Amino acid sequence: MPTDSRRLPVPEVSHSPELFCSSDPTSLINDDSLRKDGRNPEEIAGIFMQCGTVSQAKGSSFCELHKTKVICSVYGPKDVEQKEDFQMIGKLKCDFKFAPFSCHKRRGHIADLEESELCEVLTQALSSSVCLHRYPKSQIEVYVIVLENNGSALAAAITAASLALADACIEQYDIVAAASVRVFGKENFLRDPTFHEEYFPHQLSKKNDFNNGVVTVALMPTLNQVCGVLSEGCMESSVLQEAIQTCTEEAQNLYAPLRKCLTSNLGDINV
Amino acid sequence: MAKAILGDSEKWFIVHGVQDDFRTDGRSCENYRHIELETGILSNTHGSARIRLGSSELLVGVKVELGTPKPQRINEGWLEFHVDCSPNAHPVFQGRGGKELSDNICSMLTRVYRNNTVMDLEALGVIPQKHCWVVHVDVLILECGGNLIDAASIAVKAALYNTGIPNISLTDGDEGEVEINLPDDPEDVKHLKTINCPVLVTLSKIGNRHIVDATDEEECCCSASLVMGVTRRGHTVGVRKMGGGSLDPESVTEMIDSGKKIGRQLHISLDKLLKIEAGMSEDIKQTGYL
Amino acid sequence: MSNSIVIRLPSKKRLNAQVPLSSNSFLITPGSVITEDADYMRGHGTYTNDDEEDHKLYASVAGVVERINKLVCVRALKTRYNGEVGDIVVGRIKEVQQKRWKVETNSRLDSVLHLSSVNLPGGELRRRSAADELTMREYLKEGDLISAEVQQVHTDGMLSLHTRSLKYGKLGQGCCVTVSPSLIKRRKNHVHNLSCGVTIILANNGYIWINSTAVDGTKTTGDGGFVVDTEPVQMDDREAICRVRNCILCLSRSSVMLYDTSVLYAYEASLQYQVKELLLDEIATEIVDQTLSLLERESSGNG
Amino acid sequence: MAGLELLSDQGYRIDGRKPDELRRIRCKLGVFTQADGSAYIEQGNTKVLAAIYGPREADQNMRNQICHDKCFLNCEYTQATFSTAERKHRSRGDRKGQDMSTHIKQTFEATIQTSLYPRSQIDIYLQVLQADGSNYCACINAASLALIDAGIAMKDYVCACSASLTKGKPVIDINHVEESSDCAELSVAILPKLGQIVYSELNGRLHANELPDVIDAVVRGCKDLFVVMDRTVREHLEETATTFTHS
Amino acid sequence: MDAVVGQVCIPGERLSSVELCQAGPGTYVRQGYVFASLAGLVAKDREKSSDLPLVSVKSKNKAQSVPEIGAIVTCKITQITSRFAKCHIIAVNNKTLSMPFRGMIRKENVRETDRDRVEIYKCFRPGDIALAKVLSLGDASCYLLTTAENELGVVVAHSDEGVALIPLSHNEMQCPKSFVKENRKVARPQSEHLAFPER
Repeated sequence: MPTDSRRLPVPEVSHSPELFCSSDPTSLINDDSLRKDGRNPEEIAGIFMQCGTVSQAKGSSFCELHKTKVICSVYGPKDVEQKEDFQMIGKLKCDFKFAPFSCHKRRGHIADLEESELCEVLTQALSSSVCLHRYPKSQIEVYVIVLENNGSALAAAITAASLALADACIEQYDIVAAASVRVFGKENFLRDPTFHEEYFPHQLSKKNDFNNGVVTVALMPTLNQVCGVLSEGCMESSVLQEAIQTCTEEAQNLYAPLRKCLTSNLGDINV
Repeated sequence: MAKAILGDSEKWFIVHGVQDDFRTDGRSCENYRHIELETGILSNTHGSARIRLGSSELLVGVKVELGTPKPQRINEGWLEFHVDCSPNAHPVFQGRGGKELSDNICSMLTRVYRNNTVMDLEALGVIPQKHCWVVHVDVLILECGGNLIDAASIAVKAALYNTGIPNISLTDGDEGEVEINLPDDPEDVKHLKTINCPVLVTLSKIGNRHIVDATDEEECCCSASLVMGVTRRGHTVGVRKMGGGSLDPESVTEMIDSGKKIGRQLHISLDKLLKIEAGMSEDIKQTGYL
Repeated sequence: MSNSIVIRLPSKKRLNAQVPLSSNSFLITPGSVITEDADYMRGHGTYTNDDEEDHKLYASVAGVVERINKLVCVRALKTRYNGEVGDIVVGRIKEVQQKRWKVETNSRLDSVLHLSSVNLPGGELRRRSAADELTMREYLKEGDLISAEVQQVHTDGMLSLHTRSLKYGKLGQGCCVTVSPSLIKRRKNHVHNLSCGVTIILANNGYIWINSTAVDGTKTTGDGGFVVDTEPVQMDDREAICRVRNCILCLSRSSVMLYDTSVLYAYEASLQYQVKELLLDEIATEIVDQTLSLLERESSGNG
Repeated sequence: MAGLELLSDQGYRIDGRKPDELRRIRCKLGVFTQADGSAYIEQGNTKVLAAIYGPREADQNMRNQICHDKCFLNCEYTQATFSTAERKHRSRGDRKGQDMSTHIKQTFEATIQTSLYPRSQIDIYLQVLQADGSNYCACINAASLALIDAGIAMKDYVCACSASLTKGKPVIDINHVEESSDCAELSVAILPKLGQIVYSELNGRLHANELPDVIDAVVRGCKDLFVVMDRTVREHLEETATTFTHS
Repeated sequence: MDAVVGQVCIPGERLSSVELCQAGPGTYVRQGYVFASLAGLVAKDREKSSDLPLVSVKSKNKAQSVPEIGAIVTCKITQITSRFAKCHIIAVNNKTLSMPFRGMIRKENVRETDRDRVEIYKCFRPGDIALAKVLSLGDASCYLLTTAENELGVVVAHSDEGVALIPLSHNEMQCPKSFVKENRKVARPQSEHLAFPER
């Protein structure tokens, strides 16, 4: 029976009711200087990491940062597509997707501008860590899907992708760890922001303090090299520098759990 | 988008030049090329600007249209950016080519304007929940000579400065509906407040130093760059690292400092020019490409 | 103030110093009749109709009519490079193929450089082995610049190049400027060592290579000149190179013919300015004017 | 549009022109440095930039078009998003753009001496900055100038003009308002010095008896255009040739 | 600071300095030190030619290499012309690839001797499995391979009957069912190359 595949049994435009709730941004921190989820501003969120989640992929990983869940799989190295030019270095092809059900708002299946931008940032962060010269004429594919977005999705995605690359035995100069910080006023740096703590442009900043934004930094911890910076919102440059510094420290702290995760399943190798 | 292709020895020449603070065209690391800018050159837009930076050339057209406010911001309008690479600039932009470049510029512009401090979006509201102004900013790249992101942001600020939104009048129509009337005089417009509009500054890391306003040859030697939006007061509104390389944490700090400095200088020069141009009578102004 | 950024309105482009033409008659536009005399031979930029009755010679490009005996040509002011055997060209490697390189030379078709037309390390008379074929990319790879001589022009206009002389080969540190090939004046010699310590190759195809004269001496070492020299160029050499580069750009923007004397005059005229100031339009025009008047004086002195 | 009178009783058109009057034409050669040839033309409020690349080695992905005895033309027509009164985002290669590219390509295939450039490719890119009627004609004129700037061998200039018929009178160089009324629109491209028509297209309906009048008018319009274009080219030549020949 | 054999490491970990060892697979050298580029266990092999041990990182078995110059690859012939045979590289150094790479054997690289008289169709047929060595990275589309060694060439081929052919000599194979002889560039396999590809 012929059906019109374009017809969906939903209204053309619909909005999540939460959009209409008045959110009071000044209440990011309550009177006891605690955040909504009970953390201190400086307190990081719990992180869970696992390798080899997707059995069909060459390498894969799963990462959970508070409620944000990211799954990543890596394929390759494989032959580049026919039409491309000769390249002495390999090519990293990334795909970053929010699952349709991951956010408050339903996400379409086709990548929007935000997703393609985050994908660029992810690609650029990873290309500085992967030894691309070891893979001439080849391409390595990284697929990241955010299953649930509760803030800091980019940071979780970058960390997960680097883990998956290591799991796929793709040579890397260093692991990449990423962290983000919400800047809310000059002295409030909220680490690992949740969805409610992410930056929204129309939120008013605190009185007499326009510093308001979010910063994500990707870092190669042993080489101490920054391989990705992304920020949004208005900040004084000194505050921005400080926020980057905070992110760097936090990413540095991720090294130990990352190492533990990667080395936990190495026992069965014969040297 | 790597356009210029250079041999290794040419790259060395450029890298050493940056090291010696003496670039191939004689500039020092923090020197900007001269900018040629004019506004109001497209008669069928509400605002427009043309910029020439070295051999980069861009055209920005602004059109305002009435739209329905977003449900969560019922009193506000918004800005919409669109970047297009004309095949005139390079044959690779034919068809869907250049999408990566235009997406990058577009998302960077969106990022720095997505901020309640840079523009008064409530000024774009017309009737709450019903009508608001949507400002479409269209950037057209006509020639590529490096540093397109900075050039685009300067031209966007100039075009927004040039933009006049028709002063519409509201009258009560039948059945309580409000009617919108356009003014008869096309000159009857209100201008946007662009005082806080940011410009983007790209700092390209070459060797151990960073440079501003890289030419396309220099871009080819640069593995990582930092793009930052800077307002007139020197605040940063959005930063992104571009390129596949990595940066020292210390150099990130340095780059942010010089980005702030350059950004403020850009604002000062740009505002000065825009004031001069606004004061000029129409007939001595240049007209586009003639 | 020197560090502030200059933003200004576009200046009215004054293209050139207006030297009056002796007569406009030798300028022509496409479709115009050059001559109705059937005796003339048609050269580049002209065509005749196949019609038996019509013996007129028409122009197919806009440019200057040149008559050499019975041959009539129209020379366009701006075209791609039309190679001739013996021309010196600067080109960029575009592709490494089996036994040959494809070279981009601003011509209508990419030129080719055969493996057998280059000097490989280890002496001129060495036989090309199969191993050489596999290591071609080690000698010249995509993006590398070379100077070469046109060995042959094929019927479809494709050029074969050779670098079998120590004069030619892979280019080291320096910079390349692209101008219209018609601005390069044909001379006996296209490689000039300027007095300021800079060597320029004014290649016929409009690619101009500028590097330091001192560096050039190392090219004769046994590696065949394929090794990239990574030593930094001395500061004063660098300044001279960049100054020459900017001067050439000034001249080419005003379509002044480029040859050793014009470049040298422009260089001398530019010495009162900093290198970066030459990027400014008004200073560029001033340098062009000075160069032209110097050239004028010279030609009238000789005449 | 019914109430709109395209030709007043006094014999003037909406924008005040006489029926056989062209809009103001301004043009310039060599506006860009990186392209092999470029030109800009303004016909009233229709503004077009043209860029020519080539003749050059054919692109890898256009291998199937390579001819061993001549070059092939590759043409792309793009309209800026802000070019029309109503902002409209056109995806590249939409139907209208493709049709226009094909028409422009066909026009120039008849004029460029393609056999002089075997195995090559010539790109003609047209960017409409402002569209106010007769886009095709402005594109042809701009491309023609850009090809001359690039030094590509052509039999002649190509000049194009459009015409329509209102109240039994042919009107030439029609603007957007006239275009969107339901009159017929005839676009013609000619080789002015050789007096040949290389392209003509009629949208809408014209009585066969009226056609010769309209064609006469449009050819006259083309010839008027040619005068302006030829003058621009000559001025450009003089400007560049003075120092060029000076040596 | 010299890493111990059997020690676990992850990418970016410093293993040793270049004065103490050579960098082997799974490592890279930066500023005079050897770092790990894979997650795995550190291994050291004493090289005969050098006094320095070779440090490498052994990772889980799935580490896959891309074809390198000099590597022995297993390939499946897909297409033959008079000048070359095209093939899919399906395994490199006995490690199967999840996705094949494209390769090409040119006429002049088929045999060691009598290069000029080689006819491709007498050496390969589409569907044959052959051992070859990577000559160069080739061009944008194909790796360049050679079979010009005794050990290299066709190892598995089938006749029209669908039966595996039995090698007779260096250039002939025979169908055990129909006894038809077919021409091939037959490999004389060495035991080390015969091992079944590990999964």
